[in-house]
Amino acid sequence: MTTDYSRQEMMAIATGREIRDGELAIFGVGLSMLAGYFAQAHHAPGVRAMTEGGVYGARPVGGLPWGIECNRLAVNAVSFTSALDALGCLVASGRCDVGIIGAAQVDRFGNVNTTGIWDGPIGEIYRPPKTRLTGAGGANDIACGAKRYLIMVSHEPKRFVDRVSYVTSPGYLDGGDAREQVGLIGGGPSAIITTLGILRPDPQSREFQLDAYFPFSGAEEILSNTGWDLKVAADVRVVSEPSSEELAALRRVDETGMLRR
Amino acid sequence: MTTDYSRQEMMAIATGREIRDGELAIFGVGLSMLAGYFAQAHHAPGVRAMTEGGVYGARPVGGLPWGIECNRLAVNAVSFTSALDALGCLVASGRCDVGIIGAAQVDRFGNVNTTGIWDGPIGEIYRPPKTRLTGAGGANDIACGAKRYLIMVSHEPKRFVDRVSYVTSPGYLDGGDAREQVGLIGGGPSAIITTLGILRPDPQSREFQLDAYFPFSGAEEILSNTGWDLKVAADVRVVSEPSSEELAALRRVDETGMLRR
Amino acid sequence: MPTNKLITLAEAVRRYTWDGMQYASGAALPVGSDAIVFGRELLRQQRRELHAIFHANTQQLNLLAAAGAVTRAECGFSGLEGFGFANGLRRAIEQGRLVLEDFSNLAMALRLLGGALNWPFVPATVNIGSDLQYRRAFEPDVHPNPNKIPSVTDPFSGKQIGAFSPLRPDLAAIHVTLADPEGDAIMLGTEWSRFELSRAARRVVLLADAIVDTDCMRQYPNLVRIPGIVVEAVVYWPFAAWPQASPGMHDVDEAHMKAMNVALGSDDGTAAYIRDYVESYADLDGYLDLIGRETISELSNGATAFLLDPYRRWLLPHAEALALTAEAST
Amino acid sequence: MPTNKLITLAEAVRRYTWDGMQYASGAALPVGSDAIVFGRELLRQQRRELHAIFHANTQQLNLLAAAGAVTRAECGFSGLEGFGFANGLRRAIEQGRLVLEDFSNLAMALRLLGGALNWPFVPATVNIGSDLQYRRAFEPDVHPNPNKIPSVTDPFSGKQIGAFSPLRPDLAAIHVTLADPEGDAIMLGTEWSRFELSRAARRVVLLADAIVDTDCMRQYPNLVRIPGIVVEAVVYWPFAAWPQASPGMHDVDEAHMKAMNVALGSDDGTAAYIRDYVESYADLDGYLDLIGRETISELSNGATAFLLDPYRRWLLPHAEALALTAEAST
Repeated sequence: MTTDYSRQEMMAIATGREIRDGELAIFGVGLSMLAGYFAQAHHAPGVRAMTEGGVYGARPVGGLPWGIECNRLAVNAVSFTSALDALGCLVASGRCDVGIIGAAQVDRFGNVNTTGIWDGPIGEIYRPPKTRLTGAGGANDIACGAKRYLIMVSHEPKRFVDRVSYVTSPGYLDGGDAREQVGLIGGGPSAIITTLGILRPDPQSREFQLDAYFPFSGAEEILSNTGWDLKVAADVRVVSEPSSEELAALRRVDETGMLRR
Repeated sequence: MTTDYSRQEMMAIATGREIRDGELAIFGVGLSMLAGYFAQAHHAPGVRAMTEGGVYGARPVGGLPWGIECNRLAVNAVSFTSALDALGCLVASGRCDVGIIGAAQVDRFGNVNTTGIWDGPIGEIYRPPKTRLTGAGGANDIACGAKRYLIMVSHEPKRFVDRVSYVTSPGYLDGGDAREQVGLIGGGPSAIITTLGILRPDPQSREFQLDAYFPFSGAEEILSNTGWDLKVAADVRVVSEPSSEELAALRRVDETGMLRR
Repeated sequence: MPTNKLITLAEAVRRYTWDGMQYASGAALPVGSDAIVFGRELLRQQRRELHAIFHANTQQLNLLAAAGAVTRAECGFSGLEGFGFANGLRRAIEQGRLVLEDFSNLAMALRLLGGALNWPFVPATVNIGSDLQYRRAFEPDVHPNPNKIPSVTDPFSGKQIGAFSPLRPDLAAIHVTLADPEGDAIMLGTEWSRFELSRAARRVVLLADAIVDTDCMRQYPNLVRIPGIVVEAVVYWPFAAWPQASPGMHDVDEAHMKAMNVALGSDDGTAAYIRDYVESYADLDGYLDLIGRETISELSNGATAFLLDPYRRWLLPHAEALALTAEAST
Repeated sequence: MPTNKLITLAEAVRRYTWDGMQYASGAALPVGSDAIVFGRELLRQQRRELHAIFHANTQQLNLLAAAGAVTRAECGFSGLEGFGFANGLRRAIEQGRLVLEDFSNLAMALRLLGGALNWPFVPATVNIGSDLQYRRAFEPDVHPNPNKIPSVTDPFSGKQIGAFSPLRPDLAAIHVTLADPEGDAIMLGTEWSRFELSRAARRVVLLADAIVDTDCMRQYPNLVRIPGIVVEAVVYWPFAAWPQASPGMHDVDEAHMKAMNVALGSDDGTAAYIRDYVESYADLDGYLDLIGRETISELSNGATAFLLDPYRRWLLPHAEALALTAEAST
């Protein structure tokens, strides 16, 4: 046991623990890639990782890639195809087991906004956001098609809102069977993993509730950092601390120390 | 001038004359390829030739290819892609200028049958043909999408029928604007080039009529070898004989003498 | 983590095929790359009632049809290109033993693309207006048939086009030139629709002319159009496409192409062909003996052999590829 | 018959672009292969009111947006990946100078595929149910918007999915690693959507890091994913993707990526950037001087340089590529 780890590292390790050996997985750049390659380095050596550009079999070299077409990934890939292949044939098709996406805002049904921040609701007439963000990228495709996906997000009140102002990547939409109603193939978000704990959806209502908190946090801190009346699971538990093997594996992947800043 | 040429050679040269320099053209195996590469060798050096397998920039070597994936074509291609690319992106899209297809049966509206020969009409219930042929291949895609296409066929009564029993590749269907009505993108067959002459469609009715006969044939021979009441164009003409340059070019392409058998 | 997916041909057929399945191969052309030897093994193991999905007919489908192993088939081209009509297939159709559903070559590629993308339908701007749309062999009593290529309304223009049904075959046996033990594969020559098929099929088995070290794939990742993550198993089998050609590896065996098609033109000939060229060999080396070492040498020295040159340094020797196969099978 | 399609960058922009056109590039990723120098030349020739089609944002779109040359844009990802938000693009959007229509990355690839195939619409199983479907920046007063990704009924199941509008941009400027004078091209690294774009665009101009002899293409025809028959012109321009990376050729210029994005974060910075990095060079050699010969050497010696090794023997020397360009321009 060690207590010498950052909140970001706990989040990455908790995310990585959700990934099982042998799964077909899609990672984006940054935190998502760190969590994914941590899982591969630690407990899921047979994870079949790809990027949305159709980069297969690569492991980052020389530091965290700047992007999915970065030479740090191109250097040891076994196959390069295309976005249509990776996001279409392997993700939107429903074939990919697990994806990891980030969020600027997330709401009680796991809907994600990465498009923009408006001063209040957008209203009936679409208008430019006060702060423009990065848009959907491949996250919408992962959210629509992957068998399940994980949302990684820093736990702050401004990010955890009752209803996102713009649904960039669909979670459970209005809850219940709303996803199925619009015809989405994928299973939806299976967990929101934050800097404070883990939220999981109620199987019926699909509303996210507090499933577990980290050793350094607690239900109270989490509730006060969540912008809706977050329910706490009856069997809420504490997540086990990173093992020294886990931390060592993560830090080999995070060689530039991005998660310790 | 020379008279030492076969009917098949005249047909191939007449077909090749329809192809203009710089055109994007698709050739099948056999006669179609001979006619196309003759055009390239003679008057259309800049013809951009492809096969339906996505073989680009190749010229046959060592004899007529056995198929479009034959090594006789693979040997000097500059690009190999796929059927989806060649038949889809370049032909069905409406981008290809000209294609050449063959026919077992062709009718007055230029519809082609290469699927089977039945003993009479098929009837309401589909049943196996008496003689099964090669099916549509890429010919239907060329017939649907190419800006125009040429039909090469041996001029015999059993092949020139009032109505083909099975429309494998659409000509002008029932004539008039029937093609446009079903939503086809390509322009339809611009000529039927036979061992006896050339038929072209009437611009309104789209019924094929005799446009020209070869030096060794005549309207009478053609009419008696056509299974419908073929109209003769008012300005029916005789096709000029192959020039010695044409014949030389064709025979360089047809190095195994397929057309002289 | 490297996985060795090499298994024997017999094991691949045992493990991944069953009577009545939708079996795809022939994502190639009648003269080119096809996993023909997989079809021979299907006959050796007496698989029946296959529903064959072949983008274009090949000598494999011709043989399976002649042998009576296929009862339903879908393909775009049913001949043998320069080698004429496919006698085995045509006889099976004419005699009503095999029902062939006709599409065009583009239609088959699009249906595989639709399967790969898991679309409910694929827009069709070809095959419409012809009897490919109106006649449905699998539902012969409905004419004009509205179910094979039904109409769909374009929501932008309000106009109608057609809709193809996507294909999701149970298994695809795909011929590739080079594969590594993890299933990363390089095809030389046109892909035809092998890329789309490798994503559309529920399972993929590769038949590779040669096994290479994975360093070859790292040198040429853009050539690896089939990555191992979509591949179940790899079978090492030189001349798997014989008598057809494998660009870069060997030319078409013209004499055998013709003789095989003549044989498949009769029941007796088919029986003799199966006896002599399907059941007669015990293993890969026996198969190569059957083709003839001299023929192999001649066909391998064709004009396209230069296409293989860049990869020769990574080719695993015959014995090593066999040893890896044995290792993975234990 | 070999055709020399090499022309100068200035000539390519003069000949194939105009104010108000639909201009596509960026069929690449924010860190990778993009024809960024083509965007610089668009600014040098003062093109305006562009409708930009970028699969993903790149520093090219970031620059064009900051400079006010783009009034409408469609893309799937509008950031710079590890380099953060795209300051030029975001400011233009926030200030209402540029209207951005949002799609996902797959949607953009599919819309290009639909354009390539000339389909009236493309089936959409992504982007449905989210505000990507319901909010349409080009038609802001209709909500929920039924025209951006309208519903279409699957004729097989009767269920509804979405429909994307295909893209047919007037021009695509596509970055490739290697091209021959006829326009046959090899890309190293992910294609992203450059294959689809090369078929969807009405005209294609290639920006090639290096020019190779056509024998290179004959050795590696499976790598030539863009054949010359779909290409209008070829521009020889090493480091055309700078400061982004070109796998095999050079790494990303991290310092310039950051400095450029900082500059595009303000009007003054943008003006200075245009003065210093857009208008300051007279020709290719001046451009390379601007990047800095030492920087070029460092970036070229990256870990992926081995990916270029198989093709080095066919690379035409700098002077020869320039001479061919001059020859074709006369």
